[in-house]
Amino acid sequence: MVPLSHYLLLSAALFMIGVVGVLVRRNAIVVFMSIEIMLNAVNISLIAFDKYLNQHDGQVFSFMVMCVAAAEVSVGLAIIISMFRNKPTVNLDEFNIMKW
Amino acid sequence: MELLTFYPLAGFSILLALGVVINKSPIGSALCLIGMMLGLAGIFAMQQAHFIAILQVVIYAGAIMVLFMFVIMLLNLKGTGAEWRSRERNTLLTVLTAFLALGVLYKIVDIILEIDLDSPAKVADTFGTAAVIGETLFTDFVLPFEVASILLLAAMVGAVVLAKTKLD
Amino acid sequence: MEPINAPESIDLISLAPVLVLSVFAMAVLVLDLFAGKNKALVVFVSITGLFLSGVSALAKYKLPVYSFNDSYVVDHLSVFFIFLFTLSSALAILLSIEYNRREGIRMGEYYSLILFCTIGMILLASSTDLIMIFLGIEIVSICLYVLAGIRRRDLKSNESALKYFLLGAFATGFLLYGMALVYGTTGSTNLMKIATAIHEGNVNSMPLLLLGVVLLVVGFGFKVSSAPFHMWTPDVYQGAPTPVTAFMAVGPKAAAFAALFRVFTQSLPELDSTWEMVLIVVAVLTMVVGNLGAIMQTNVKRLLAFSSVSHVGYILMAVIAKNSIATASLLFYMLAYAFMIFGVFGIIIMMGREGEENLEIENYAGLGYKHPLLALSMTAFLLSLGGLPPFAGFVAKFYIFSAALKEGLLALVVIAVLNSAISFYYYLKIIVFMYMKEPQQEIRVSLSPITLFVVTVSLIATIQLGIFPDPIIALAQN
Amino acid sequence: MLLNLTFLIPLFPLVGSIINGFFGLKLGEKKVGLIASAAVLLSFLTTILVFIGFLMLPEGEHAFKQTLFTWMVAGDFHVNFAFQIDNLSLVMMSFVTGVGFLIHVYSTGYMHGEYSFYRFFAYLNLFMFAMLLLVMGSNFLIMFIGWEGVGCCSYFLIGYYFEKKSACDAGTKAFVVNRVGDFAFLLAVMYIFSIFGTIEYSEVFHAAPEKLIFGGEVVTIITLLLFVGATGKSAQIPLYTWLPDAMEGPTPVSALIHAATMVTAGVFMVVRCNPLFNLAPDTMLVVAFVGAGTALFAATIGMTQFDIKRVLAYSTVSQIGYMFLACGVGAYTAAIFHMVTHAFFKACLFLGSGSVIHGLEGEQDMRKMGNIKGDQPITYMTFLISTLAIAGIPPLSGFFSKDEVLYHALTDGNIILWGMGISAALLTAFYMFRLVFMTFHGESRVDPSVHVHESPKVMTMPLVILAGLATVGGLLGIPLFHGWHLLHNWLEPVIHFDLASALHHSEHLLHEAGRHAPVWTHLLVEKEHNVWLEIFLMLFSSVVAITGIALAYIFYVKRPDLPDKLTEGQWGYDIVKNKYLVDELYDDTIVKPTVEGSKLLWKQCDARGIDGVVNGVARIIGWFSDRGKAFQSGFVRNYALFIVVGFIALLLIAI
Repeated sequence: MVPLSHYLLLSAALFMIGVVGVLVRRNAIVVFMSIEIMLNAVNISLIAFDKYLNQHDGQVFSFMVMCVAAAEVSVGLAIIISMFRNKPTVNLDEFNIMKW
Repeated sequence: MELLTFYPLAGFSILLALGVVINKSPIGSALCLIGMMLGLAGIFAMQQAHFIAILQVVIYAGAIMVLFMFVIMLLNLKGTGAEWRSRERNTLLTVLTAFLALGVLYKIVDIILEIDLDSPAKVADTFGTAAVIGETLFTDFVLPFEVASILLLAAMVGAVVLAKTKLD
Repeated sequence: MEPINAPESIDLISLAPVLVLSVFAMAVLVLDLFAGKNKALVVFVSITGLFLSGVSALAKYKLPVYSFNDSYVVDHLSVFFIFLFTLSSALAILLSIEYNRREGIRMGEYYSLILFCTIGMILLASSTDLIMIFLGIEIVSICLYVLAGIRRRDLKSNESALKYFLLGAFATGFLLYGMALVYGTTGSTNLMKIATAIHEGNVNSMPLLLLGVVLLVVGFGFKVSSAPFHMWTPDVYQGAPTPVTAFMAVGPKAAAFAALFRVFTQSLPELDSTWEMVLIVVAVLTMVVGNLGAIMQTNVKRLLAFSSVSHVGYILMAVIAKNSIATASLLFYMLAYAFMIFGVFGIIIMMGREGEENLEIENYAGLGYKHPLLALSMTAFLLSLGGLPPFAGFVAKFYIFSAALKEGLLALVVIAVLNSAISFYYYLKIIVFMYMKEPQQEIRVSLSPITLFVVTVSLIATIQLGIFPDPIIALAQN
Repeated sequence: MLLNLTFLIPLFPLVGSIINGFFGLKLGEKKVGLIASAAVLLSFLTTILVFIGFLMLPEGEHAFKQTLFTWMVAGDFHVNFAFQIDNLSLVMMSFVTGVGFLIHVYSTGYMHGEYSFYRFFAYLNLFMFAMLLLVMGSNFLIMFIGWEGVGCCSYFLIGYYFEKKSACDAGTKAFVVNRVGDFAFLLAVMYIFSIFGTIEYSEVFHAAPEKLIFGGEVVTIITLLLFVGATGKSAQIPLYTWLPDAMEGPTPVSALIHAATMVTAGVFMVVRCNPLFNLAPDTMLVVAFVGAGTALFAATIGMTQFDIKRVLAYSTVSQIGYMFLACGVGAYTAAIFHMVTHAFFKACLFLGSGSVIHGLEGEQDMRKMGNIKGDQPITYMTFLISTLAIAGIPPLSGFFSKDEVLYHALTDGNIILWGMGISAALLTAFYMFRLVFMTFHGESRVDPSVHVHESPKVMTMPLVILAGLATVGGLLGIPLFHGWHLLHNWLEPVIHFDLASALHHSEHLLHEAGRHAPVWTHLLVEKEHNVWLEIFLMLFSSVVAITGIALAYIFYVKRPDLPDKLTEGQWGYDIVKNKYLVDELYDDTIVKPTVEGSKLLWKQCDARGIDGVVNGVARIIGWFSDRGKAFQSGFVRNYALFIVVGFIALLLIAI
C-alpha cells in the first residue's frame, strides 16, 4: 500500500520542477510544456486524494483539468503561431517591447 | 509490493520531467514530456483510477503532445544553434531559481510529512471504472461537464481566429 | 445496465442567462458567415443576446436558489453581477465598433468571444463549487488571451497575448494546486461543504489546507491583478486592443472578485485569521505599487493599467472587511468603476488613431480648447477615479473605507486614503495636459456617435451614482 | 414658508454655471456676465428671504433642516442630502453671496475681452455653488463635498491662465497641498462616524459631551485631524505655501476665493465644530498657537514682498491666523466677526489692487508704481479706507474685530499669544502702508509708455460698496458693553457651551471606565468682562497701528528721496549727513535686521523649508516610482519569478 504522502510528495516535486522550468527556460514552447507538467502534478494530488477519500470528485476534477489543458494548448499554440508570423522566434526574451 | 512499482514509476516521471526542463531541443523536451505523461498514467492506474489513466494517455500523450510536436515542426525549431544555446544558458539564474524552488519544496514536504494519515478507506471494486465516473459526471457534475463544452468551443473559435492563414 | 436518473436538482431556469448567451454566441458565429463585411447585424444580435441574458437573470424571483447539486446558485449577489457583466460587455461591444472599423478587425468571432467570455463571467459569479469556478476562470481567461491577441499583425498585440497566456496558465497552475489541496483536506469541492468541514474540524491536515489557501490567494491574486502578481497588467493592457482593455479591466476582474469573495467569505470564513492578514498585505502592496507605478507613466493605457491595479487594492479591502456593508460596497464599487473605465476608454478610443497610435499623454495636450465637452467629461471620469465628490468614485471609495473602518481596520484605511491622495497626482497630470498645454499636433478626434453614446451614458451614470447612489446601494444591499 | 426656499440658494449658481459652461461660447460676453451675476444676486436675495423666514421661527427654535433626498444608506449608516439653516450658516451665506455678487459684477469689467470669458464665469459660479454647499450642509459629508468642490474650482481658476507655466504649477501645488488637508478631514469624518454612528451635525454635537471625555485622546485626535484639514484649506502653517502662489489666478479670483470665502472655510469648520473643540483643550492650544504663529510669521514675510498681490496674499494668511487665534482661545464670535470684516476689507483691497493692475496694464511690481493716487482717485480712496481698516484704525471695522481677538487672546489665552498678536498688528500696519505708499504716493516709477487710467464704473462700484462695508462693518460687534454685541447675541445658540455639564458627563464616563477624573474646578471660574482693560487695549493697539503707519511713512515716503539730496547738494552735506546718520542708525539697528531676518525666514522656512518638504515628498515618491520601474522589465520570466516570490512571501506570512 502506497501512503498518500508519497503521492503528494511526487506531486509537489513535479509541480516545482514545472515552476523551475517556467522560470529558467526562454523557449516559449518549453515554458508551455513546463506549465503542462504543473497541471499533471496537480492531477496526481487530485487522484491520490480521491483514492484516500473514496470519492470520485477528484477524478472528475482531473478530467476537467485535462479539458482545460487541451483548450489551453490549442489557444496557446495558436498564439505562438500567430506571433511567429510577425517575428520568427519563440525566444521570450525578445518579446519585451512593452515594459516600465 | 505496490511500493516496488511506485518508486520506479515516480523516479521515471521525475527524471523525465527534469528532462523536459533541461533538454536543449524542444523536440527532446516534448519526447520527455510524453514519457512523463505515460509514467503518470501508470501511477494513476496504480490508484485504481483506470478511466483517468486511459484519458491521460489518449488526451495528453495522444492529442496534446501531438499538437506540440506538430507546432514545433511547423515552426521548424531546431534549437541546436549555438546562439540559441548560449541564450538559454544562464547558470546563476538557474541555480538561484533551483534553490528557491528547493526551499519551497522543502516547506511543502515538511507540511506533507506532518500529516497524520489514517489508513485509507477500503475502496469498492468499481472505484475508478468508466461506468462509475460516467455516472458521477452525468449526475452530480453534469453542469461542469456541459460547461466544459462551452470552454472547448470557445477555445476552438479562439484558436481558429488566431491561427488561420487568411485574414479577412 | 441500469438507467441513470437525472438528479432532481437540475434547474435549467436558473441557468437561463448562460443558456441564452450560449445560444446567441453560437448564433453570432453562424450569422457571421452570412453577414459579409458589414458587422452591424452581428453587433445587433450580440447586444440583443446580452440584453436578454440580463433580463433572464430575473427569471428566479425567490432567491437564493441552489441547483445542480448545490454547485450553482442564483442569489442577489450573482444577479447583480450578471447585470454588471451584461452591461459591461454590451458597452465593450459598442466601443469596439468604431475601433474595429479603424483597425480593420473584421472578424465576427470577436463578438462571439466576448459573449463566451461573458458566459464564463456569469458562471464564475454564480458557482459555489471549486470545479465550476475553475472552469469559469478558464473560459474567461482563454477568451481574453485570444481577444488580447486579436490584432494579429501587430507585434504589441501578439506580445500582450503571449505574456498574458503564459503567465495566466502559470497562475492557473497555482490556483489549481490550491484547489486540489483544499479538496483533499476537506473532502469536497463544494464551498458550503468545505465550510462545514472546517467548522466541524473535519480536516485532514490544517497546514496543508493553509498551503492551499495561500495558493488560492496567488491564483486569484493573479486574476484580479493584485501585487505582486500584477506584473502582467500594464503590459497586457497596453498591448491589447483598447476596447478589449476596457473590457478586461471591468468584467473579468469583477468576475474574479466575485469568485474570490465567495471562496473566501463563504467557504473559508473560519480561517480568516490566516487569509485576512495575507490579503491585508496584498491589498496594501497593491495600492502602493499601483500608484507608484502610475506616476511615471506616459502612455495613457499603461497609466490606467497601473491605476486599475491600485483600485484592486481598494476593492480587496471590501473582501477583507466581509461585513454586510462590504458586500454592498464591493458591488457598488464595481459598478461605478465600470462606468468610469468605459467613459475614459471611450475617450481614449476617440482620441486614438489607426494602429494604436496617439496614446501618449502629450497627445492630449490642448484637448481642453479643441473639444471642451470631451475634455470636461474626461476630467469628470479622472476625478471620479481619484475619488472626488460628487462623482461615483467618491461614494464607492467612501463605502469601502467605512466598511473597513467598521471592522476596525484603521491603519489599512489610513493607507488607502493616503494612496488615493497620491493617485490625484497622475490623474491631474492628464487634466493638466488637456487644459494647460499647447497641443503638439493637430487634434483629430473621431467622434463616432456610438462611442459618444457610450461616453455620455457613462458620464451620466458616473454623476448619477455620485449624487443619487441610494437606489443602487439599496439594490446591492439585498 | 420662506425657509423652504433654502434649496434654491445653491441651485441658482449651479444652474448659472451649467448654462455658461455649456452655452457660454454662443451667448457672448454680455449675456454670460449677466447670467452669472444674476445667479448670485438671486441666491443673495433668496438668502435674505430665508433670513427673514428664520427670524420668524417660533421662540426656542434655532435651526431649520431641509432634507432634499437620502444620499447614501449602508446598514446603519445613513446620510441625507440636507441643508441646515442656523445662525452660523446664515451669517456665512449672507456674506458669501453678498461679497460674491459684488465680485461677480467687478469681474464682468475686469475680465472684459479675456480669452475664454465664459469659462471663467462658469467656474466662478460653480465655486459659489460648492462654497454654499460647504456652509449650508447639515452633515460632515456635505461639507466635505463642498470642501473638495471649492478646492477643485480654486484649482481650475488658479490655472486659468494656463498658457503660463507658473500658473499651472501653482494650480497643481494648491490642489496637492489641499489634498493633504482633505485627507486629514476625511479621516476625521470617518472617525466621527465610527464613534457616533452618524455624521449629522445636530446628532454628533448633541451626543459629543455625553460620549467623549473632556480632554480625552479620542476627541483630541478628531479635532486635531479636523484642524489639519483646516490648515490646508485656510493656508496656515505648515500648509500655507500654496496661497501666495495661488495669486497667479485672475485678481477677482484672489479676492473671492483666496481672501474672502474659501480660505476662511477652515475657520468656519472649526467654529461649526466648536462643541468638539471645546472638549479638547490641548487642540485648542495648538490652534491658538498655530494661528498666532501664522499671523506673525506671514506678516514678517509680507514686509519683504514687492508683488502687490503677494503682499495681500501673505496678509490674508496672517489675518486668518488671527481668526484661528480667536478660535483657539474659545472666542468663536470674534473669529466670525473678524472673518466678516476681513471679507469686506480684504476683498476691497484685492479688487483695488486689481483695479491698479488694470490701470497699469498688467503691472504687478510695486517698484514700478508710485504716485498714481491722482489718476485713480476712487481706487485710491477705497484702498486707503480698507487699509486703515486692516491696520486697525478706529472706528473702522478691522479695529473692532481685531481688538476683540486680541482682548480674548489676553484674557482667555495668555500674554504670549497676545504679544504675538499685537506684534503682528504692528507689522500689518507697517506693510500695508508700505503697500499704499509705494503704490499711490511718492515718486512715480511707472513706465512712461503706460497711460494710467481709472477703472470703469462696473469695477469701481463694488469697490465703493465694499469700502463702505469695511467702514461700518464694525457695528456688528460694538464690543464695549456686554449685551451690545450684535453678532455675539446672534451666534449664541450655535456656540453655546455648557462646560459644567460636559465635565459632569466626563467624570461619569471616567468613573465608568474605572479611572479618576482630574481636577477641573479651576476651569469653571467665571471670568469678569473687564471694560477698562478692553478700553486700554483698544487705545494701545491704536497707538501700535499708528506707529506702524508712521514707520512706513518714514521709510517709504520720506527716505527714498534722501539719497538724491545727498548727491546733489554738497554744501548742505553736514546737516544732511547728520540727519541721514540718524536714519541710517535706525535703519541699521532696527529695520535692516527685521527686514533681513524676515527675508531669511522667508527664504529658509518658506522657500526651502516647507516648500522643500512638499517638493521633497513629491520627489521621493517620484524616485521610488522611477526605481520601481526596473522591476517591470517586460520579461515573462521575471514576472513569473515575482509570482513565485510573492507566493513564498505569503506562505511565510500565513504559516
